Amino acid sequence: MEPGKPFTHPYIPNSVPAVREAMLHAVGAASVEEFFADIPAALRMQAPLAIAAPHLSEARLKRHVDGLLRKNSHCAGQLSFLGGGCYQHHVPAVCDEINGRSEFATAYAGEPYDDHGRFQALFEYCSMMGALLEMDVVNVPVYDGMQAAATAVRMAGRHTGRRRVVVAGHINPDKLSMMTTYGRADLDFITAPFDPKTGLLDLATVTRLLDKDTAALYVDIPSFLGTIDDGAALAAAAHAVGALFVVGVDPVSLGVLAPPANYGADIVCGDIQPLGMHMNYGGGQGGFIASHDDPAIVMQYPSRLFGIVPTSVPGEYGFGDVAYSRTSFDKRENGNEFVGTAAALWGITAGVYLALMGPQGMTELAAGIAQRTAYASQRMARVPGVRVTHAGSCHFREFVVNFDGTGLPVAAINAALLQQGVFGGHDLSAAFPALGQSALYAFSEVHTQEDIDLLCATLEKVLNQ
Amino acid sequence: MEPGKPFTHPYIPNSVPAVREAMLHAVGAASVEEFFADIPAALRMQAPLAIAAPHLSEARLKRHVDGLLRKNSHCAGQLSFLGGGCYQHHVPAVCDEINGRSEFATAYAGEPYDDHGRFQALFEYCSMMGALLEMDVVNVPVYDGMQAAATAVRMAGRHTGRRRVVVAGHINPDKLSMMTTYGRADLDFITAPFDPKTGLLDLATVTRLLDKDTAALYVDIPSFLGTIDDGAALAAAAHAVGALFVVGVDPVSLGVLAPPANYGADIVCGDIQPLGMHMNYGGGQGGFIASHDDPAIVMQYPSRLFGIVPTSVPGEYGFGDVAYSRTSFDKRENGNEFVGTAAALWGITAGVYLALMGPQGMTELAAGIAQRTAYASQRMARVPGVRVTHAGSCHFREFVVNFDGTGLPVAAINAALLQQGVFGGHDLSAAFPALGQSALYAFSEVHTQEDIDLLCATLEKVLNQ
Amino acid sequence: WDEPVIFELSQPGERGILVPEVEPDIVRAAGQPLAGLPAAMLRQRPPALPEMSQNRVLRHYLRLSQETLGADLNVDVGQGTCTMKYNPKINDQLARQPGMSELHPRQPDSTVQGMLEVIAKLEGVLCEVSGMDAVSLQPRGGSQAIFANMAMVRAWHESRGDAAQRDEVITTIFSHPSDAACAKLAGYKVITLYPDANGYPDLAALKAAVSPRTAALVITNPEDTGIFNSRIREFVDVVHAAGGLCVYDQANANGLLGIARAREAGFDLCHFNLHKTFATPHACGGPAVGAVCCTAALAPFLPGPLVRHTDGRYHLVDGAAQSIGKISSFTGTASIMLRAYAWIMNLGADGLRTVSEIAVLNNNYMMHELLKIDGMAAPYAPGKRRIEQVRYSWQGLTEATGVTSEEIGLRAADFGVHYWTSHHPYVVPEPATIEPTESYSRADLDEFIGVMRHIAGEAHSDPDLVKTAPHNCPVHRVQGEMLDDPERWSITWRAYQRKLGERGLA
Amino acid sequence: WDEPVIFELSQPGERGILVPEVEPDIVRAAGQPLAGLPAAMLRQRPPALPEMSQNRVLRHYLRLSQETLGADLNVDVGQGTCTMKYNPKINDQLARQPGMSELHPRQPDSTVQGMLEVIAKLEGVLCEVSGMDAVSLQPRGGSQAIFANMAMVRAWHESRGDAAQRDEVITTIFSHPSDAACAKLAGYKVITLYPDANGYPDLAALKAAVSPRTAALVITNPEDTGIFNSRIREFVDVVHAAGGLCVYDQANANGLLGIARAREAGFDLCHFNLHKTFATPHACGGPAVGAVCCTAALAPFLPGPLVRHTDGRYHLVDGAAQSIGKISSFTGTASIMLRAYAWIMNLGADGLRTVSEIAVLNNNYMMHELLKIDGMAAPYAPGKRRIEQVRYSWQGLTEATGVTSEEIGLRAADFGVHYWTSHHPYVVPEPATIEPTESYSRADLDEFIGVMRHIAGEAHSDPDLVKTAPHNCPVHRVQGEMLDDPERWSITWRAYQRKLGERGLA
Repeated sequence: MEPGKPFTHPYIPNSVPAVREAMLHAVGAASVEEFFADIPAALRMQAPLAIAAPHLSEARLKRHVDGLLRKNSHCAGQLSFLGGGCYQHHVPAVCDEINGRSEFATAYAGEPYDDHGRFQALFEYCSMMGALLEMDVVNVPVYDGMQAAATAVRMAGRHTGRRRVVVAGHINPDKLSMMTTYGRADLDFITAPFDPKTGLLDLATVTRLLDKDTAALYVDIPSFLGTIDDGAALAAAAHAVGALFVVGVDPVSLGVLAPPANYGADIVCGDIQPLGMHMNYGGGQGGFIASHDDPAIVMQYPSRLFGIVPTSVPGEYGFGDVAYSRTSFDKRENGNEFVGTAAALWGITAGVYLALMGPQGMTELAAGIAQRTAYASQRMARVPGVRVTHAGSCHFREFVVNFDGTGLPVAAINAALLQQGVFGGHDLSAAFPALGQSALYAFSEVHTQEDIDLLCATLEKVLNQ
Repeated sequence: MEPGKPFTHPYIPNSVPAVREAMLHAVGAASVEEFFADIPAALRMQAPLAIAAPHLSEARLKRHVDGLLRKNSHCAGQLSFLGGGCYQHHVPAVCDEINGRSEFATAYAGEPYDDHGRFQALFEYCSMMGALLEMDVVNVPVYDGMQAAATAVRMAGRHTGRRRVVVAGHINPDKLSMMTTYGRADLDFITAPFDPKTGLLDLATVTRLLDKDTAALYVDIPSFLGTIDDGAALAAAAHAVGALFVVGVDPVSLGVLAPPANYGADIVCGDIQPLGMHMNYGGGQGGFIASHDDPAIVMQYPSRLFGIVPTSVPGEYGFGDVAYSRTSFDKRENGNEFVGTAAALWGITAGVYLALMGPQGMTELAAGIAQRTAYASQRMARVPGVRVTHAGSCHFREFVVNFDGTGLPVAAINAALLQQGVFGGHDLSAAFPALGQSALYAFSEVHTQEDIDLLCATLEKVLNQ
Repeated sequence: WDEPVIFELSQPGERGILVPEVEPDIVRAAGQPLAGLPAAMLRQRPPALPEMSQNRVLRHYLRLSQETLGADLNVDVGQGTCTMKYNPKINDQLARQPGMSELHPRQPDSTVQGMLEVIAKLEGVLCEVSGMDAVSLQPRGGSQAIFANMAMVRAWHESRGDAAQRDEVITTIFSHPSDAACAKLAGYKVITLYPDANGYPDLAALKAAVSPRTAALVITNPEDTGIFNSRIREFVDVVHAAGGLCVYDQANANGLLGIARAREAGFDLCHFNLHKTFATPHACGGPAVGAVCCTAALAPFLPGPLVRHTDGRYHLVDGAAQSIGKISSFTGTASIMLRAYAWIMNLGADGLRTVSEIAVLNNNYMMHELLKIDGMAAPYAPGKRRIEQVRYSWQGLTEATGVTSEEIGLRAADFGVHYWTSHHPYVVPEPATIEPTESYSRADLDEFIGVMRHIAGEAHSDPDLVKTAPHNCPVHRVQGEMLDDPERWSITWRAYQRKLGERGLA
Repeated sequence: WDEPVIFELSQPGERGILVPEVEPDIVRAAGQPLAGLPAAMLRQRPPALPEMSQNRVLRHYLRLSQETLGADLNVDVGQGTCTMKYNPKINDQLARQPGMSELHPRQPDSTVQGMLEVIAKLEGVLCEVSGMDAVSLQPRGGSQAIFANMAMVRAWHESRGDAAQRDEVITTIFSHPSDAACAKLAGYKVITLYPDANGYPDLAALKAAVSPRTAALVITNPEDTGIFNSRIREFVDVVHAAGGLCVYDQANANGLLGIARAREAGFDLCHFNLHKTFATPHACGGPAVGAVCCTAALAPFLPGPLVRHTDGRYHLVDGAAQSIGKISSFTGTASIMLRAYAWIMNLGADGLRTVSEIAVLNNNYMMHELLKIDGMAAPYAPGKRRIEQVRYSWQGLTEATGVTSEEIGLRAADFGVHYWTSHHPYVVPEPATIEPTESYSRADLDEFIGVMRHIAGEAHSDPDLVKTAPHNCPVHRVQGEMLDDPERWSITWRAYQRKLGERGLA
């Protein structure tokens, strides 16, 4: 700051020169320099920060940022079939209304008294997830579904005292990378390949990989490729060696698919982004972990768990942290993993979403997506040169489309689709070279029949060019 | 509704068939038909309403309406110089935040206890307008500035017991139409022409039109054409015949222009749209009326007036309706005019705006607009064929630009500008034929120098085509 | 919160927001742009507005919002006649997008085709709902729509040359005060009919009042009693026979969507409040839209501009030659029209009819339960069903306990619900007007009924508790007498400061 | 409000929102799309979610929001270490536009040039603020950033082949618990240093702890005491000399913007919490962003993807060959990055420095006034100024009155402010951590000081009043012992219902 040139800003009340001077006087300081007296000269910045000139007025700031955002095109303006871990759904206006409330947006770490509403809203979120998952324990959200998976297998490791984790080969490769980075100090990761014809795991192979040192079998159901394995068989295989069966699940699928608890999952995890969060270029993710109310498992959670309890007034409900001593907040490195600011507002929002949808809404939503997926699969298979890779398997929401028959790489096809205002499916050719030139196409209730038909017509058009 | 086909909707809880039946049973009715028993068959609709098929899901509804709105282009995406009663300003995010609060958006007619916050917010709005206007009495908003003007002259009529109203010829012609429709049962309207050279009223002419039957002289300062009359002289002329001097004012101008009370206005009115309201295709208007604390004038207001009062707890403030007996709510046709739902939320918003801006903000805003207006006037005058009509007079925010020298009608020029993404000034040729092919150009703090230069360059370009 | 008046929060020098800088070239070129004005036209001292940081402004208004009982926050069935229904958030979200909010009303028609389409289609729906032939959405509230109707009545009679003779408008005491007030404003003498013994507008009184001086009848049906006037067609016919027009105030239309219309009853004009029947937010009292609907015969008198659809494009055109002229700025409150359009398009014909059926079911359920409370009655038409609301009377309770309806209302505030008596004059003694609409569940209605029963019980057991209410609100009983005393009323903070200084108030 | 748990509001059949219909052609073509699955993979009964109308869902959550004390609503200086500052509404408004909210993270780079530009420029600012050479914004919170830093430390030592030998990380007790926890998670043994008599991390203890086994030092400065460690460079040099890396936890950076940086102190890695220093909303605890900053030497280890700017276009590229891999989904929490970018672009270099200057002024003013209260002390470094926060001790008050710091916190809630003691373990007896930031006016600070003074007075005059608090909150003292009892804890409503049935809870 230029000496003698005061900078008064709406966000900094006491930057008013007279106030600043009066406060300095009150504390007996000649200038703010005094407060920094402990910082040696060698550690001080020698020049002002070299950053871009600011837009001091809100009007110009808005114009600047709006100009940047106008350089983006987005899925509300284009037709998008991208998925692979982040999904376009209709976000109910009430979800936006609630997570936009000043109170929720700016609360943080208050007590169950001053922040009673925050505790209740998060407890209710956990409870509704529990209803969807048919499990008794659900945590306050972690960062995203990947973190949830990484923590879930660490929980299994602690619970079993074993190091080996067998991971299904058709999970998101990024998730495997993240789980490995996160867990490898204490866990060894082994991948179980999937059958390229069906897109499903081979039970015999999985069984072979499981052994008495195995802490967990980790599977996503539906898989990253949209296929749906036989959970009960996998659960039996895991349990046969004393390993936990950990399932990553798309919560939207649970309107039609069985909750993993019903086919034997011990820990269930996933991402709540589809439950009322805008995609936000990946900013809408949030992770959940769930289990039965087995104290030995509960004590492995690193996350906050909120419980409902009576208060000193009969009939009144209060809330609080369950088994706080598990956490790093309480025990530092001797707690489980760590806990910090993650994605609580998305938890509240997912609660709003589930309350709006109710049982009927979740059932209709999932059933409709399954129908659209099947319809799209049939339609796309009819486009010349295009093949649905695992056409013989059931899919939810996503399936792999192979373009080898067109002689064109996915990149070229997607570029051509983009020119027609369509975001084609996620290009799998780098991460899954065995699948050839393939892309992952995703569908949801935002897509009308007309949209799907338009996709196919556009594909035909660009492939004919 | 088809018999037997229940319609269950999220907005209608008791449309759930089982609940509906249970409630019918509780009140001893066989069907809802019983409740309509008093409506004779001849008055009943014989067929279902013939309206478009609905979009029952929120997702499809949003898509439908978004599609309609995409058919519009708007001033945040285009460069606009439109004014004439509705102005593009930066709307502070806090204004949107507050008027978007559920509590304010959905409150209505509660008492000063359950709706204490609403009363306080509106009292504060009135108080801040009072500070801006330097007047002690300001009403809860009426519909718009036109309504405020129409009521202001009716107040003058009641106060003086006279019928004649002399109206400046350079007000918005729509305003004159509205005032006449509204007032003509009890008032006669006479127009005072303005000097085509200066865009100002001629004092001698005005004086000649004022007589002992004149209730009010009504003038907009600044005028619809952006010019600024000598208020003190006009006030003296009106007062000389015992008429009230009623001034319509752009509240933004009061950062640099004197509050009309200071030059003798008895009643001041105007539109609060520029104080934090989005334009909303004209949906952001709201009217204010202000006066000194003269009980004889106060008793002429038809609107609600909120007052601050002590409560039964020492030091506590409460609020309530001042002199409620003035109103049609209390006295039906024997109250003043009428009162009803108008634009209260915009009043609260204008209060937020004034509180954010403060004295310094309002001064800087108005000074900057005056500077931009002067700069634009100089720049546009240099475009070949273009003339600034009242270049010799001072302007605030707006001025008249004449295109006679180009040989082109304004309509053609504006069409050409539109093709370049510019909304040209409001075409005055129909409403003010004496001004020739002229347009009213408006400027505000949203315009950068670059914008104004771009306007002039674009004008030159399209005039050369 | 014990939130001060905003001026008390001022700290000189603080800023709430910064204004864009003026570029040096502009400053240089502009010089002193207003130096040509008389000195008296320039502001001498900055306005005495509060000076606050943005954080403090926000906190102030957020706290005030929490001290406001919006319909979203409570079972808002106690503001009868107001039709407090659920205002879907999706409609607000749609209307707050720049494609709506950043439209200037003078934009070329070609750039607002979507907006004009919304207006045109909404007009079409209102034609169908009313059975009328033409609609203007220009009025910015129900009362302005009533005034527009009266101005059209006046213009109609002027066009026929008998305006001078027809100088009377007839209305009823249970119609909205604005019906009478607007007639007066348009230059008419107002004749007010009172109900007959059964609560209906008195047909005999109407026949006695009608004459060649009758310009129009302005009437609500059902009136604020909630009783449908079965003989409405006779009322209309009597007035038509005398050469008058009939204007239907449809503020109470929420029970009649798809069931009964203005057309079948023979009306010439009617109006709807979009913020009542069509679910736009009440917004503390506006912005709003009043829809004016009329027969083809009256259409030439509608205010301009009008939306027209030709050659696949929408256009705004001026009002017809006989138009009453402007009734408000531009085309009215467009953002409210968009919300109402969205609401209708979410419900469709089945939905609108269900709205009315359930609103009426809820009302009759509410009446059935409330009448079980000792001391409460529903005057007139005993045993009859009501349409969408009921005007009750606590006369019995007041006689037994001394507790008045107004006091019950202040006590109801302690339980977090609104409660409204009725417009003055209180024709029904100790009135209360309850309108449950379709938006509340049976559990919600039972909660409100429970509050009423509880307060009635308190009136018997501890009347002082009720008479000294509120006890659980942001503020306590105000010293209301100051509000009617010119020496002490204070309509702005500056007036308060002055009077405080002069007269040592408070 | 006395708002029930949401399941208690369920009414079978009610709907909160409708889902788009599936077109008949699709229904026909799809048939039973999941019929090929084993029966056990299909859901047998719908989830036991509440069934509610939209109005009731909204009302429920609005009421819960009003029962939550957001920073916007109070003088939120009592949550020390959390850096509760003003989160400008404009930034939320900008981030809630579809150009941000409707971006899919797998969109082609060409369609997200604006977003990538924001990320790249924000990275640039953080480089400048820290003096580091490279930044990743992928972590979704401060703790995840700390873990990323530890993973980079691990990868660095692995790349040099001495990972097996270097298995210890040194931190201090006044650093965030996640510093210790993340080191452990990455496989390290954690050595914790305690403060010396003056409150500084003990240099002698560090020297004793450092060895060839040292992988890294993880340290905060100023620590949660608010005392700046002048000898930080010596700490860094000692560790570097032993071959370890130095990681700077900059959660407490709010007093140092433009004043002191990680570079000058010699650190290899550091991180910032955008929701603290860069004013993004805390959001009840996320979403958030933790920024990882490092020197050029560490840059090859950053997680992917990375933003690159070539030929005037922005691109995402995979992490380098030595990258630690993914740390979270996609590129992280982009909408939070946009808010932080907007905040910085509104303030500029002068503004950021003023933020820190005023945050520090406010803190020293607060300390000056709070220390006038009998029973409150600021342990360590007597007479010294603090940077952005202070860890106080009420030990004196507790000894005199028996009232503990925790009880003071519950009583503070009655006055509508937050109050935080500190992380466990309580090294400072009866701790309280206050951080005023730059966002509060002198009047605000005085208000908070007044609350503290008032409660201290109550502790003397009426200790039971404080010890039984809260008295003025939505709920009363909970029966906390149930939360640690596996037989009775209930983490979901279904668990509660089951245990209620089995064990008759409550």
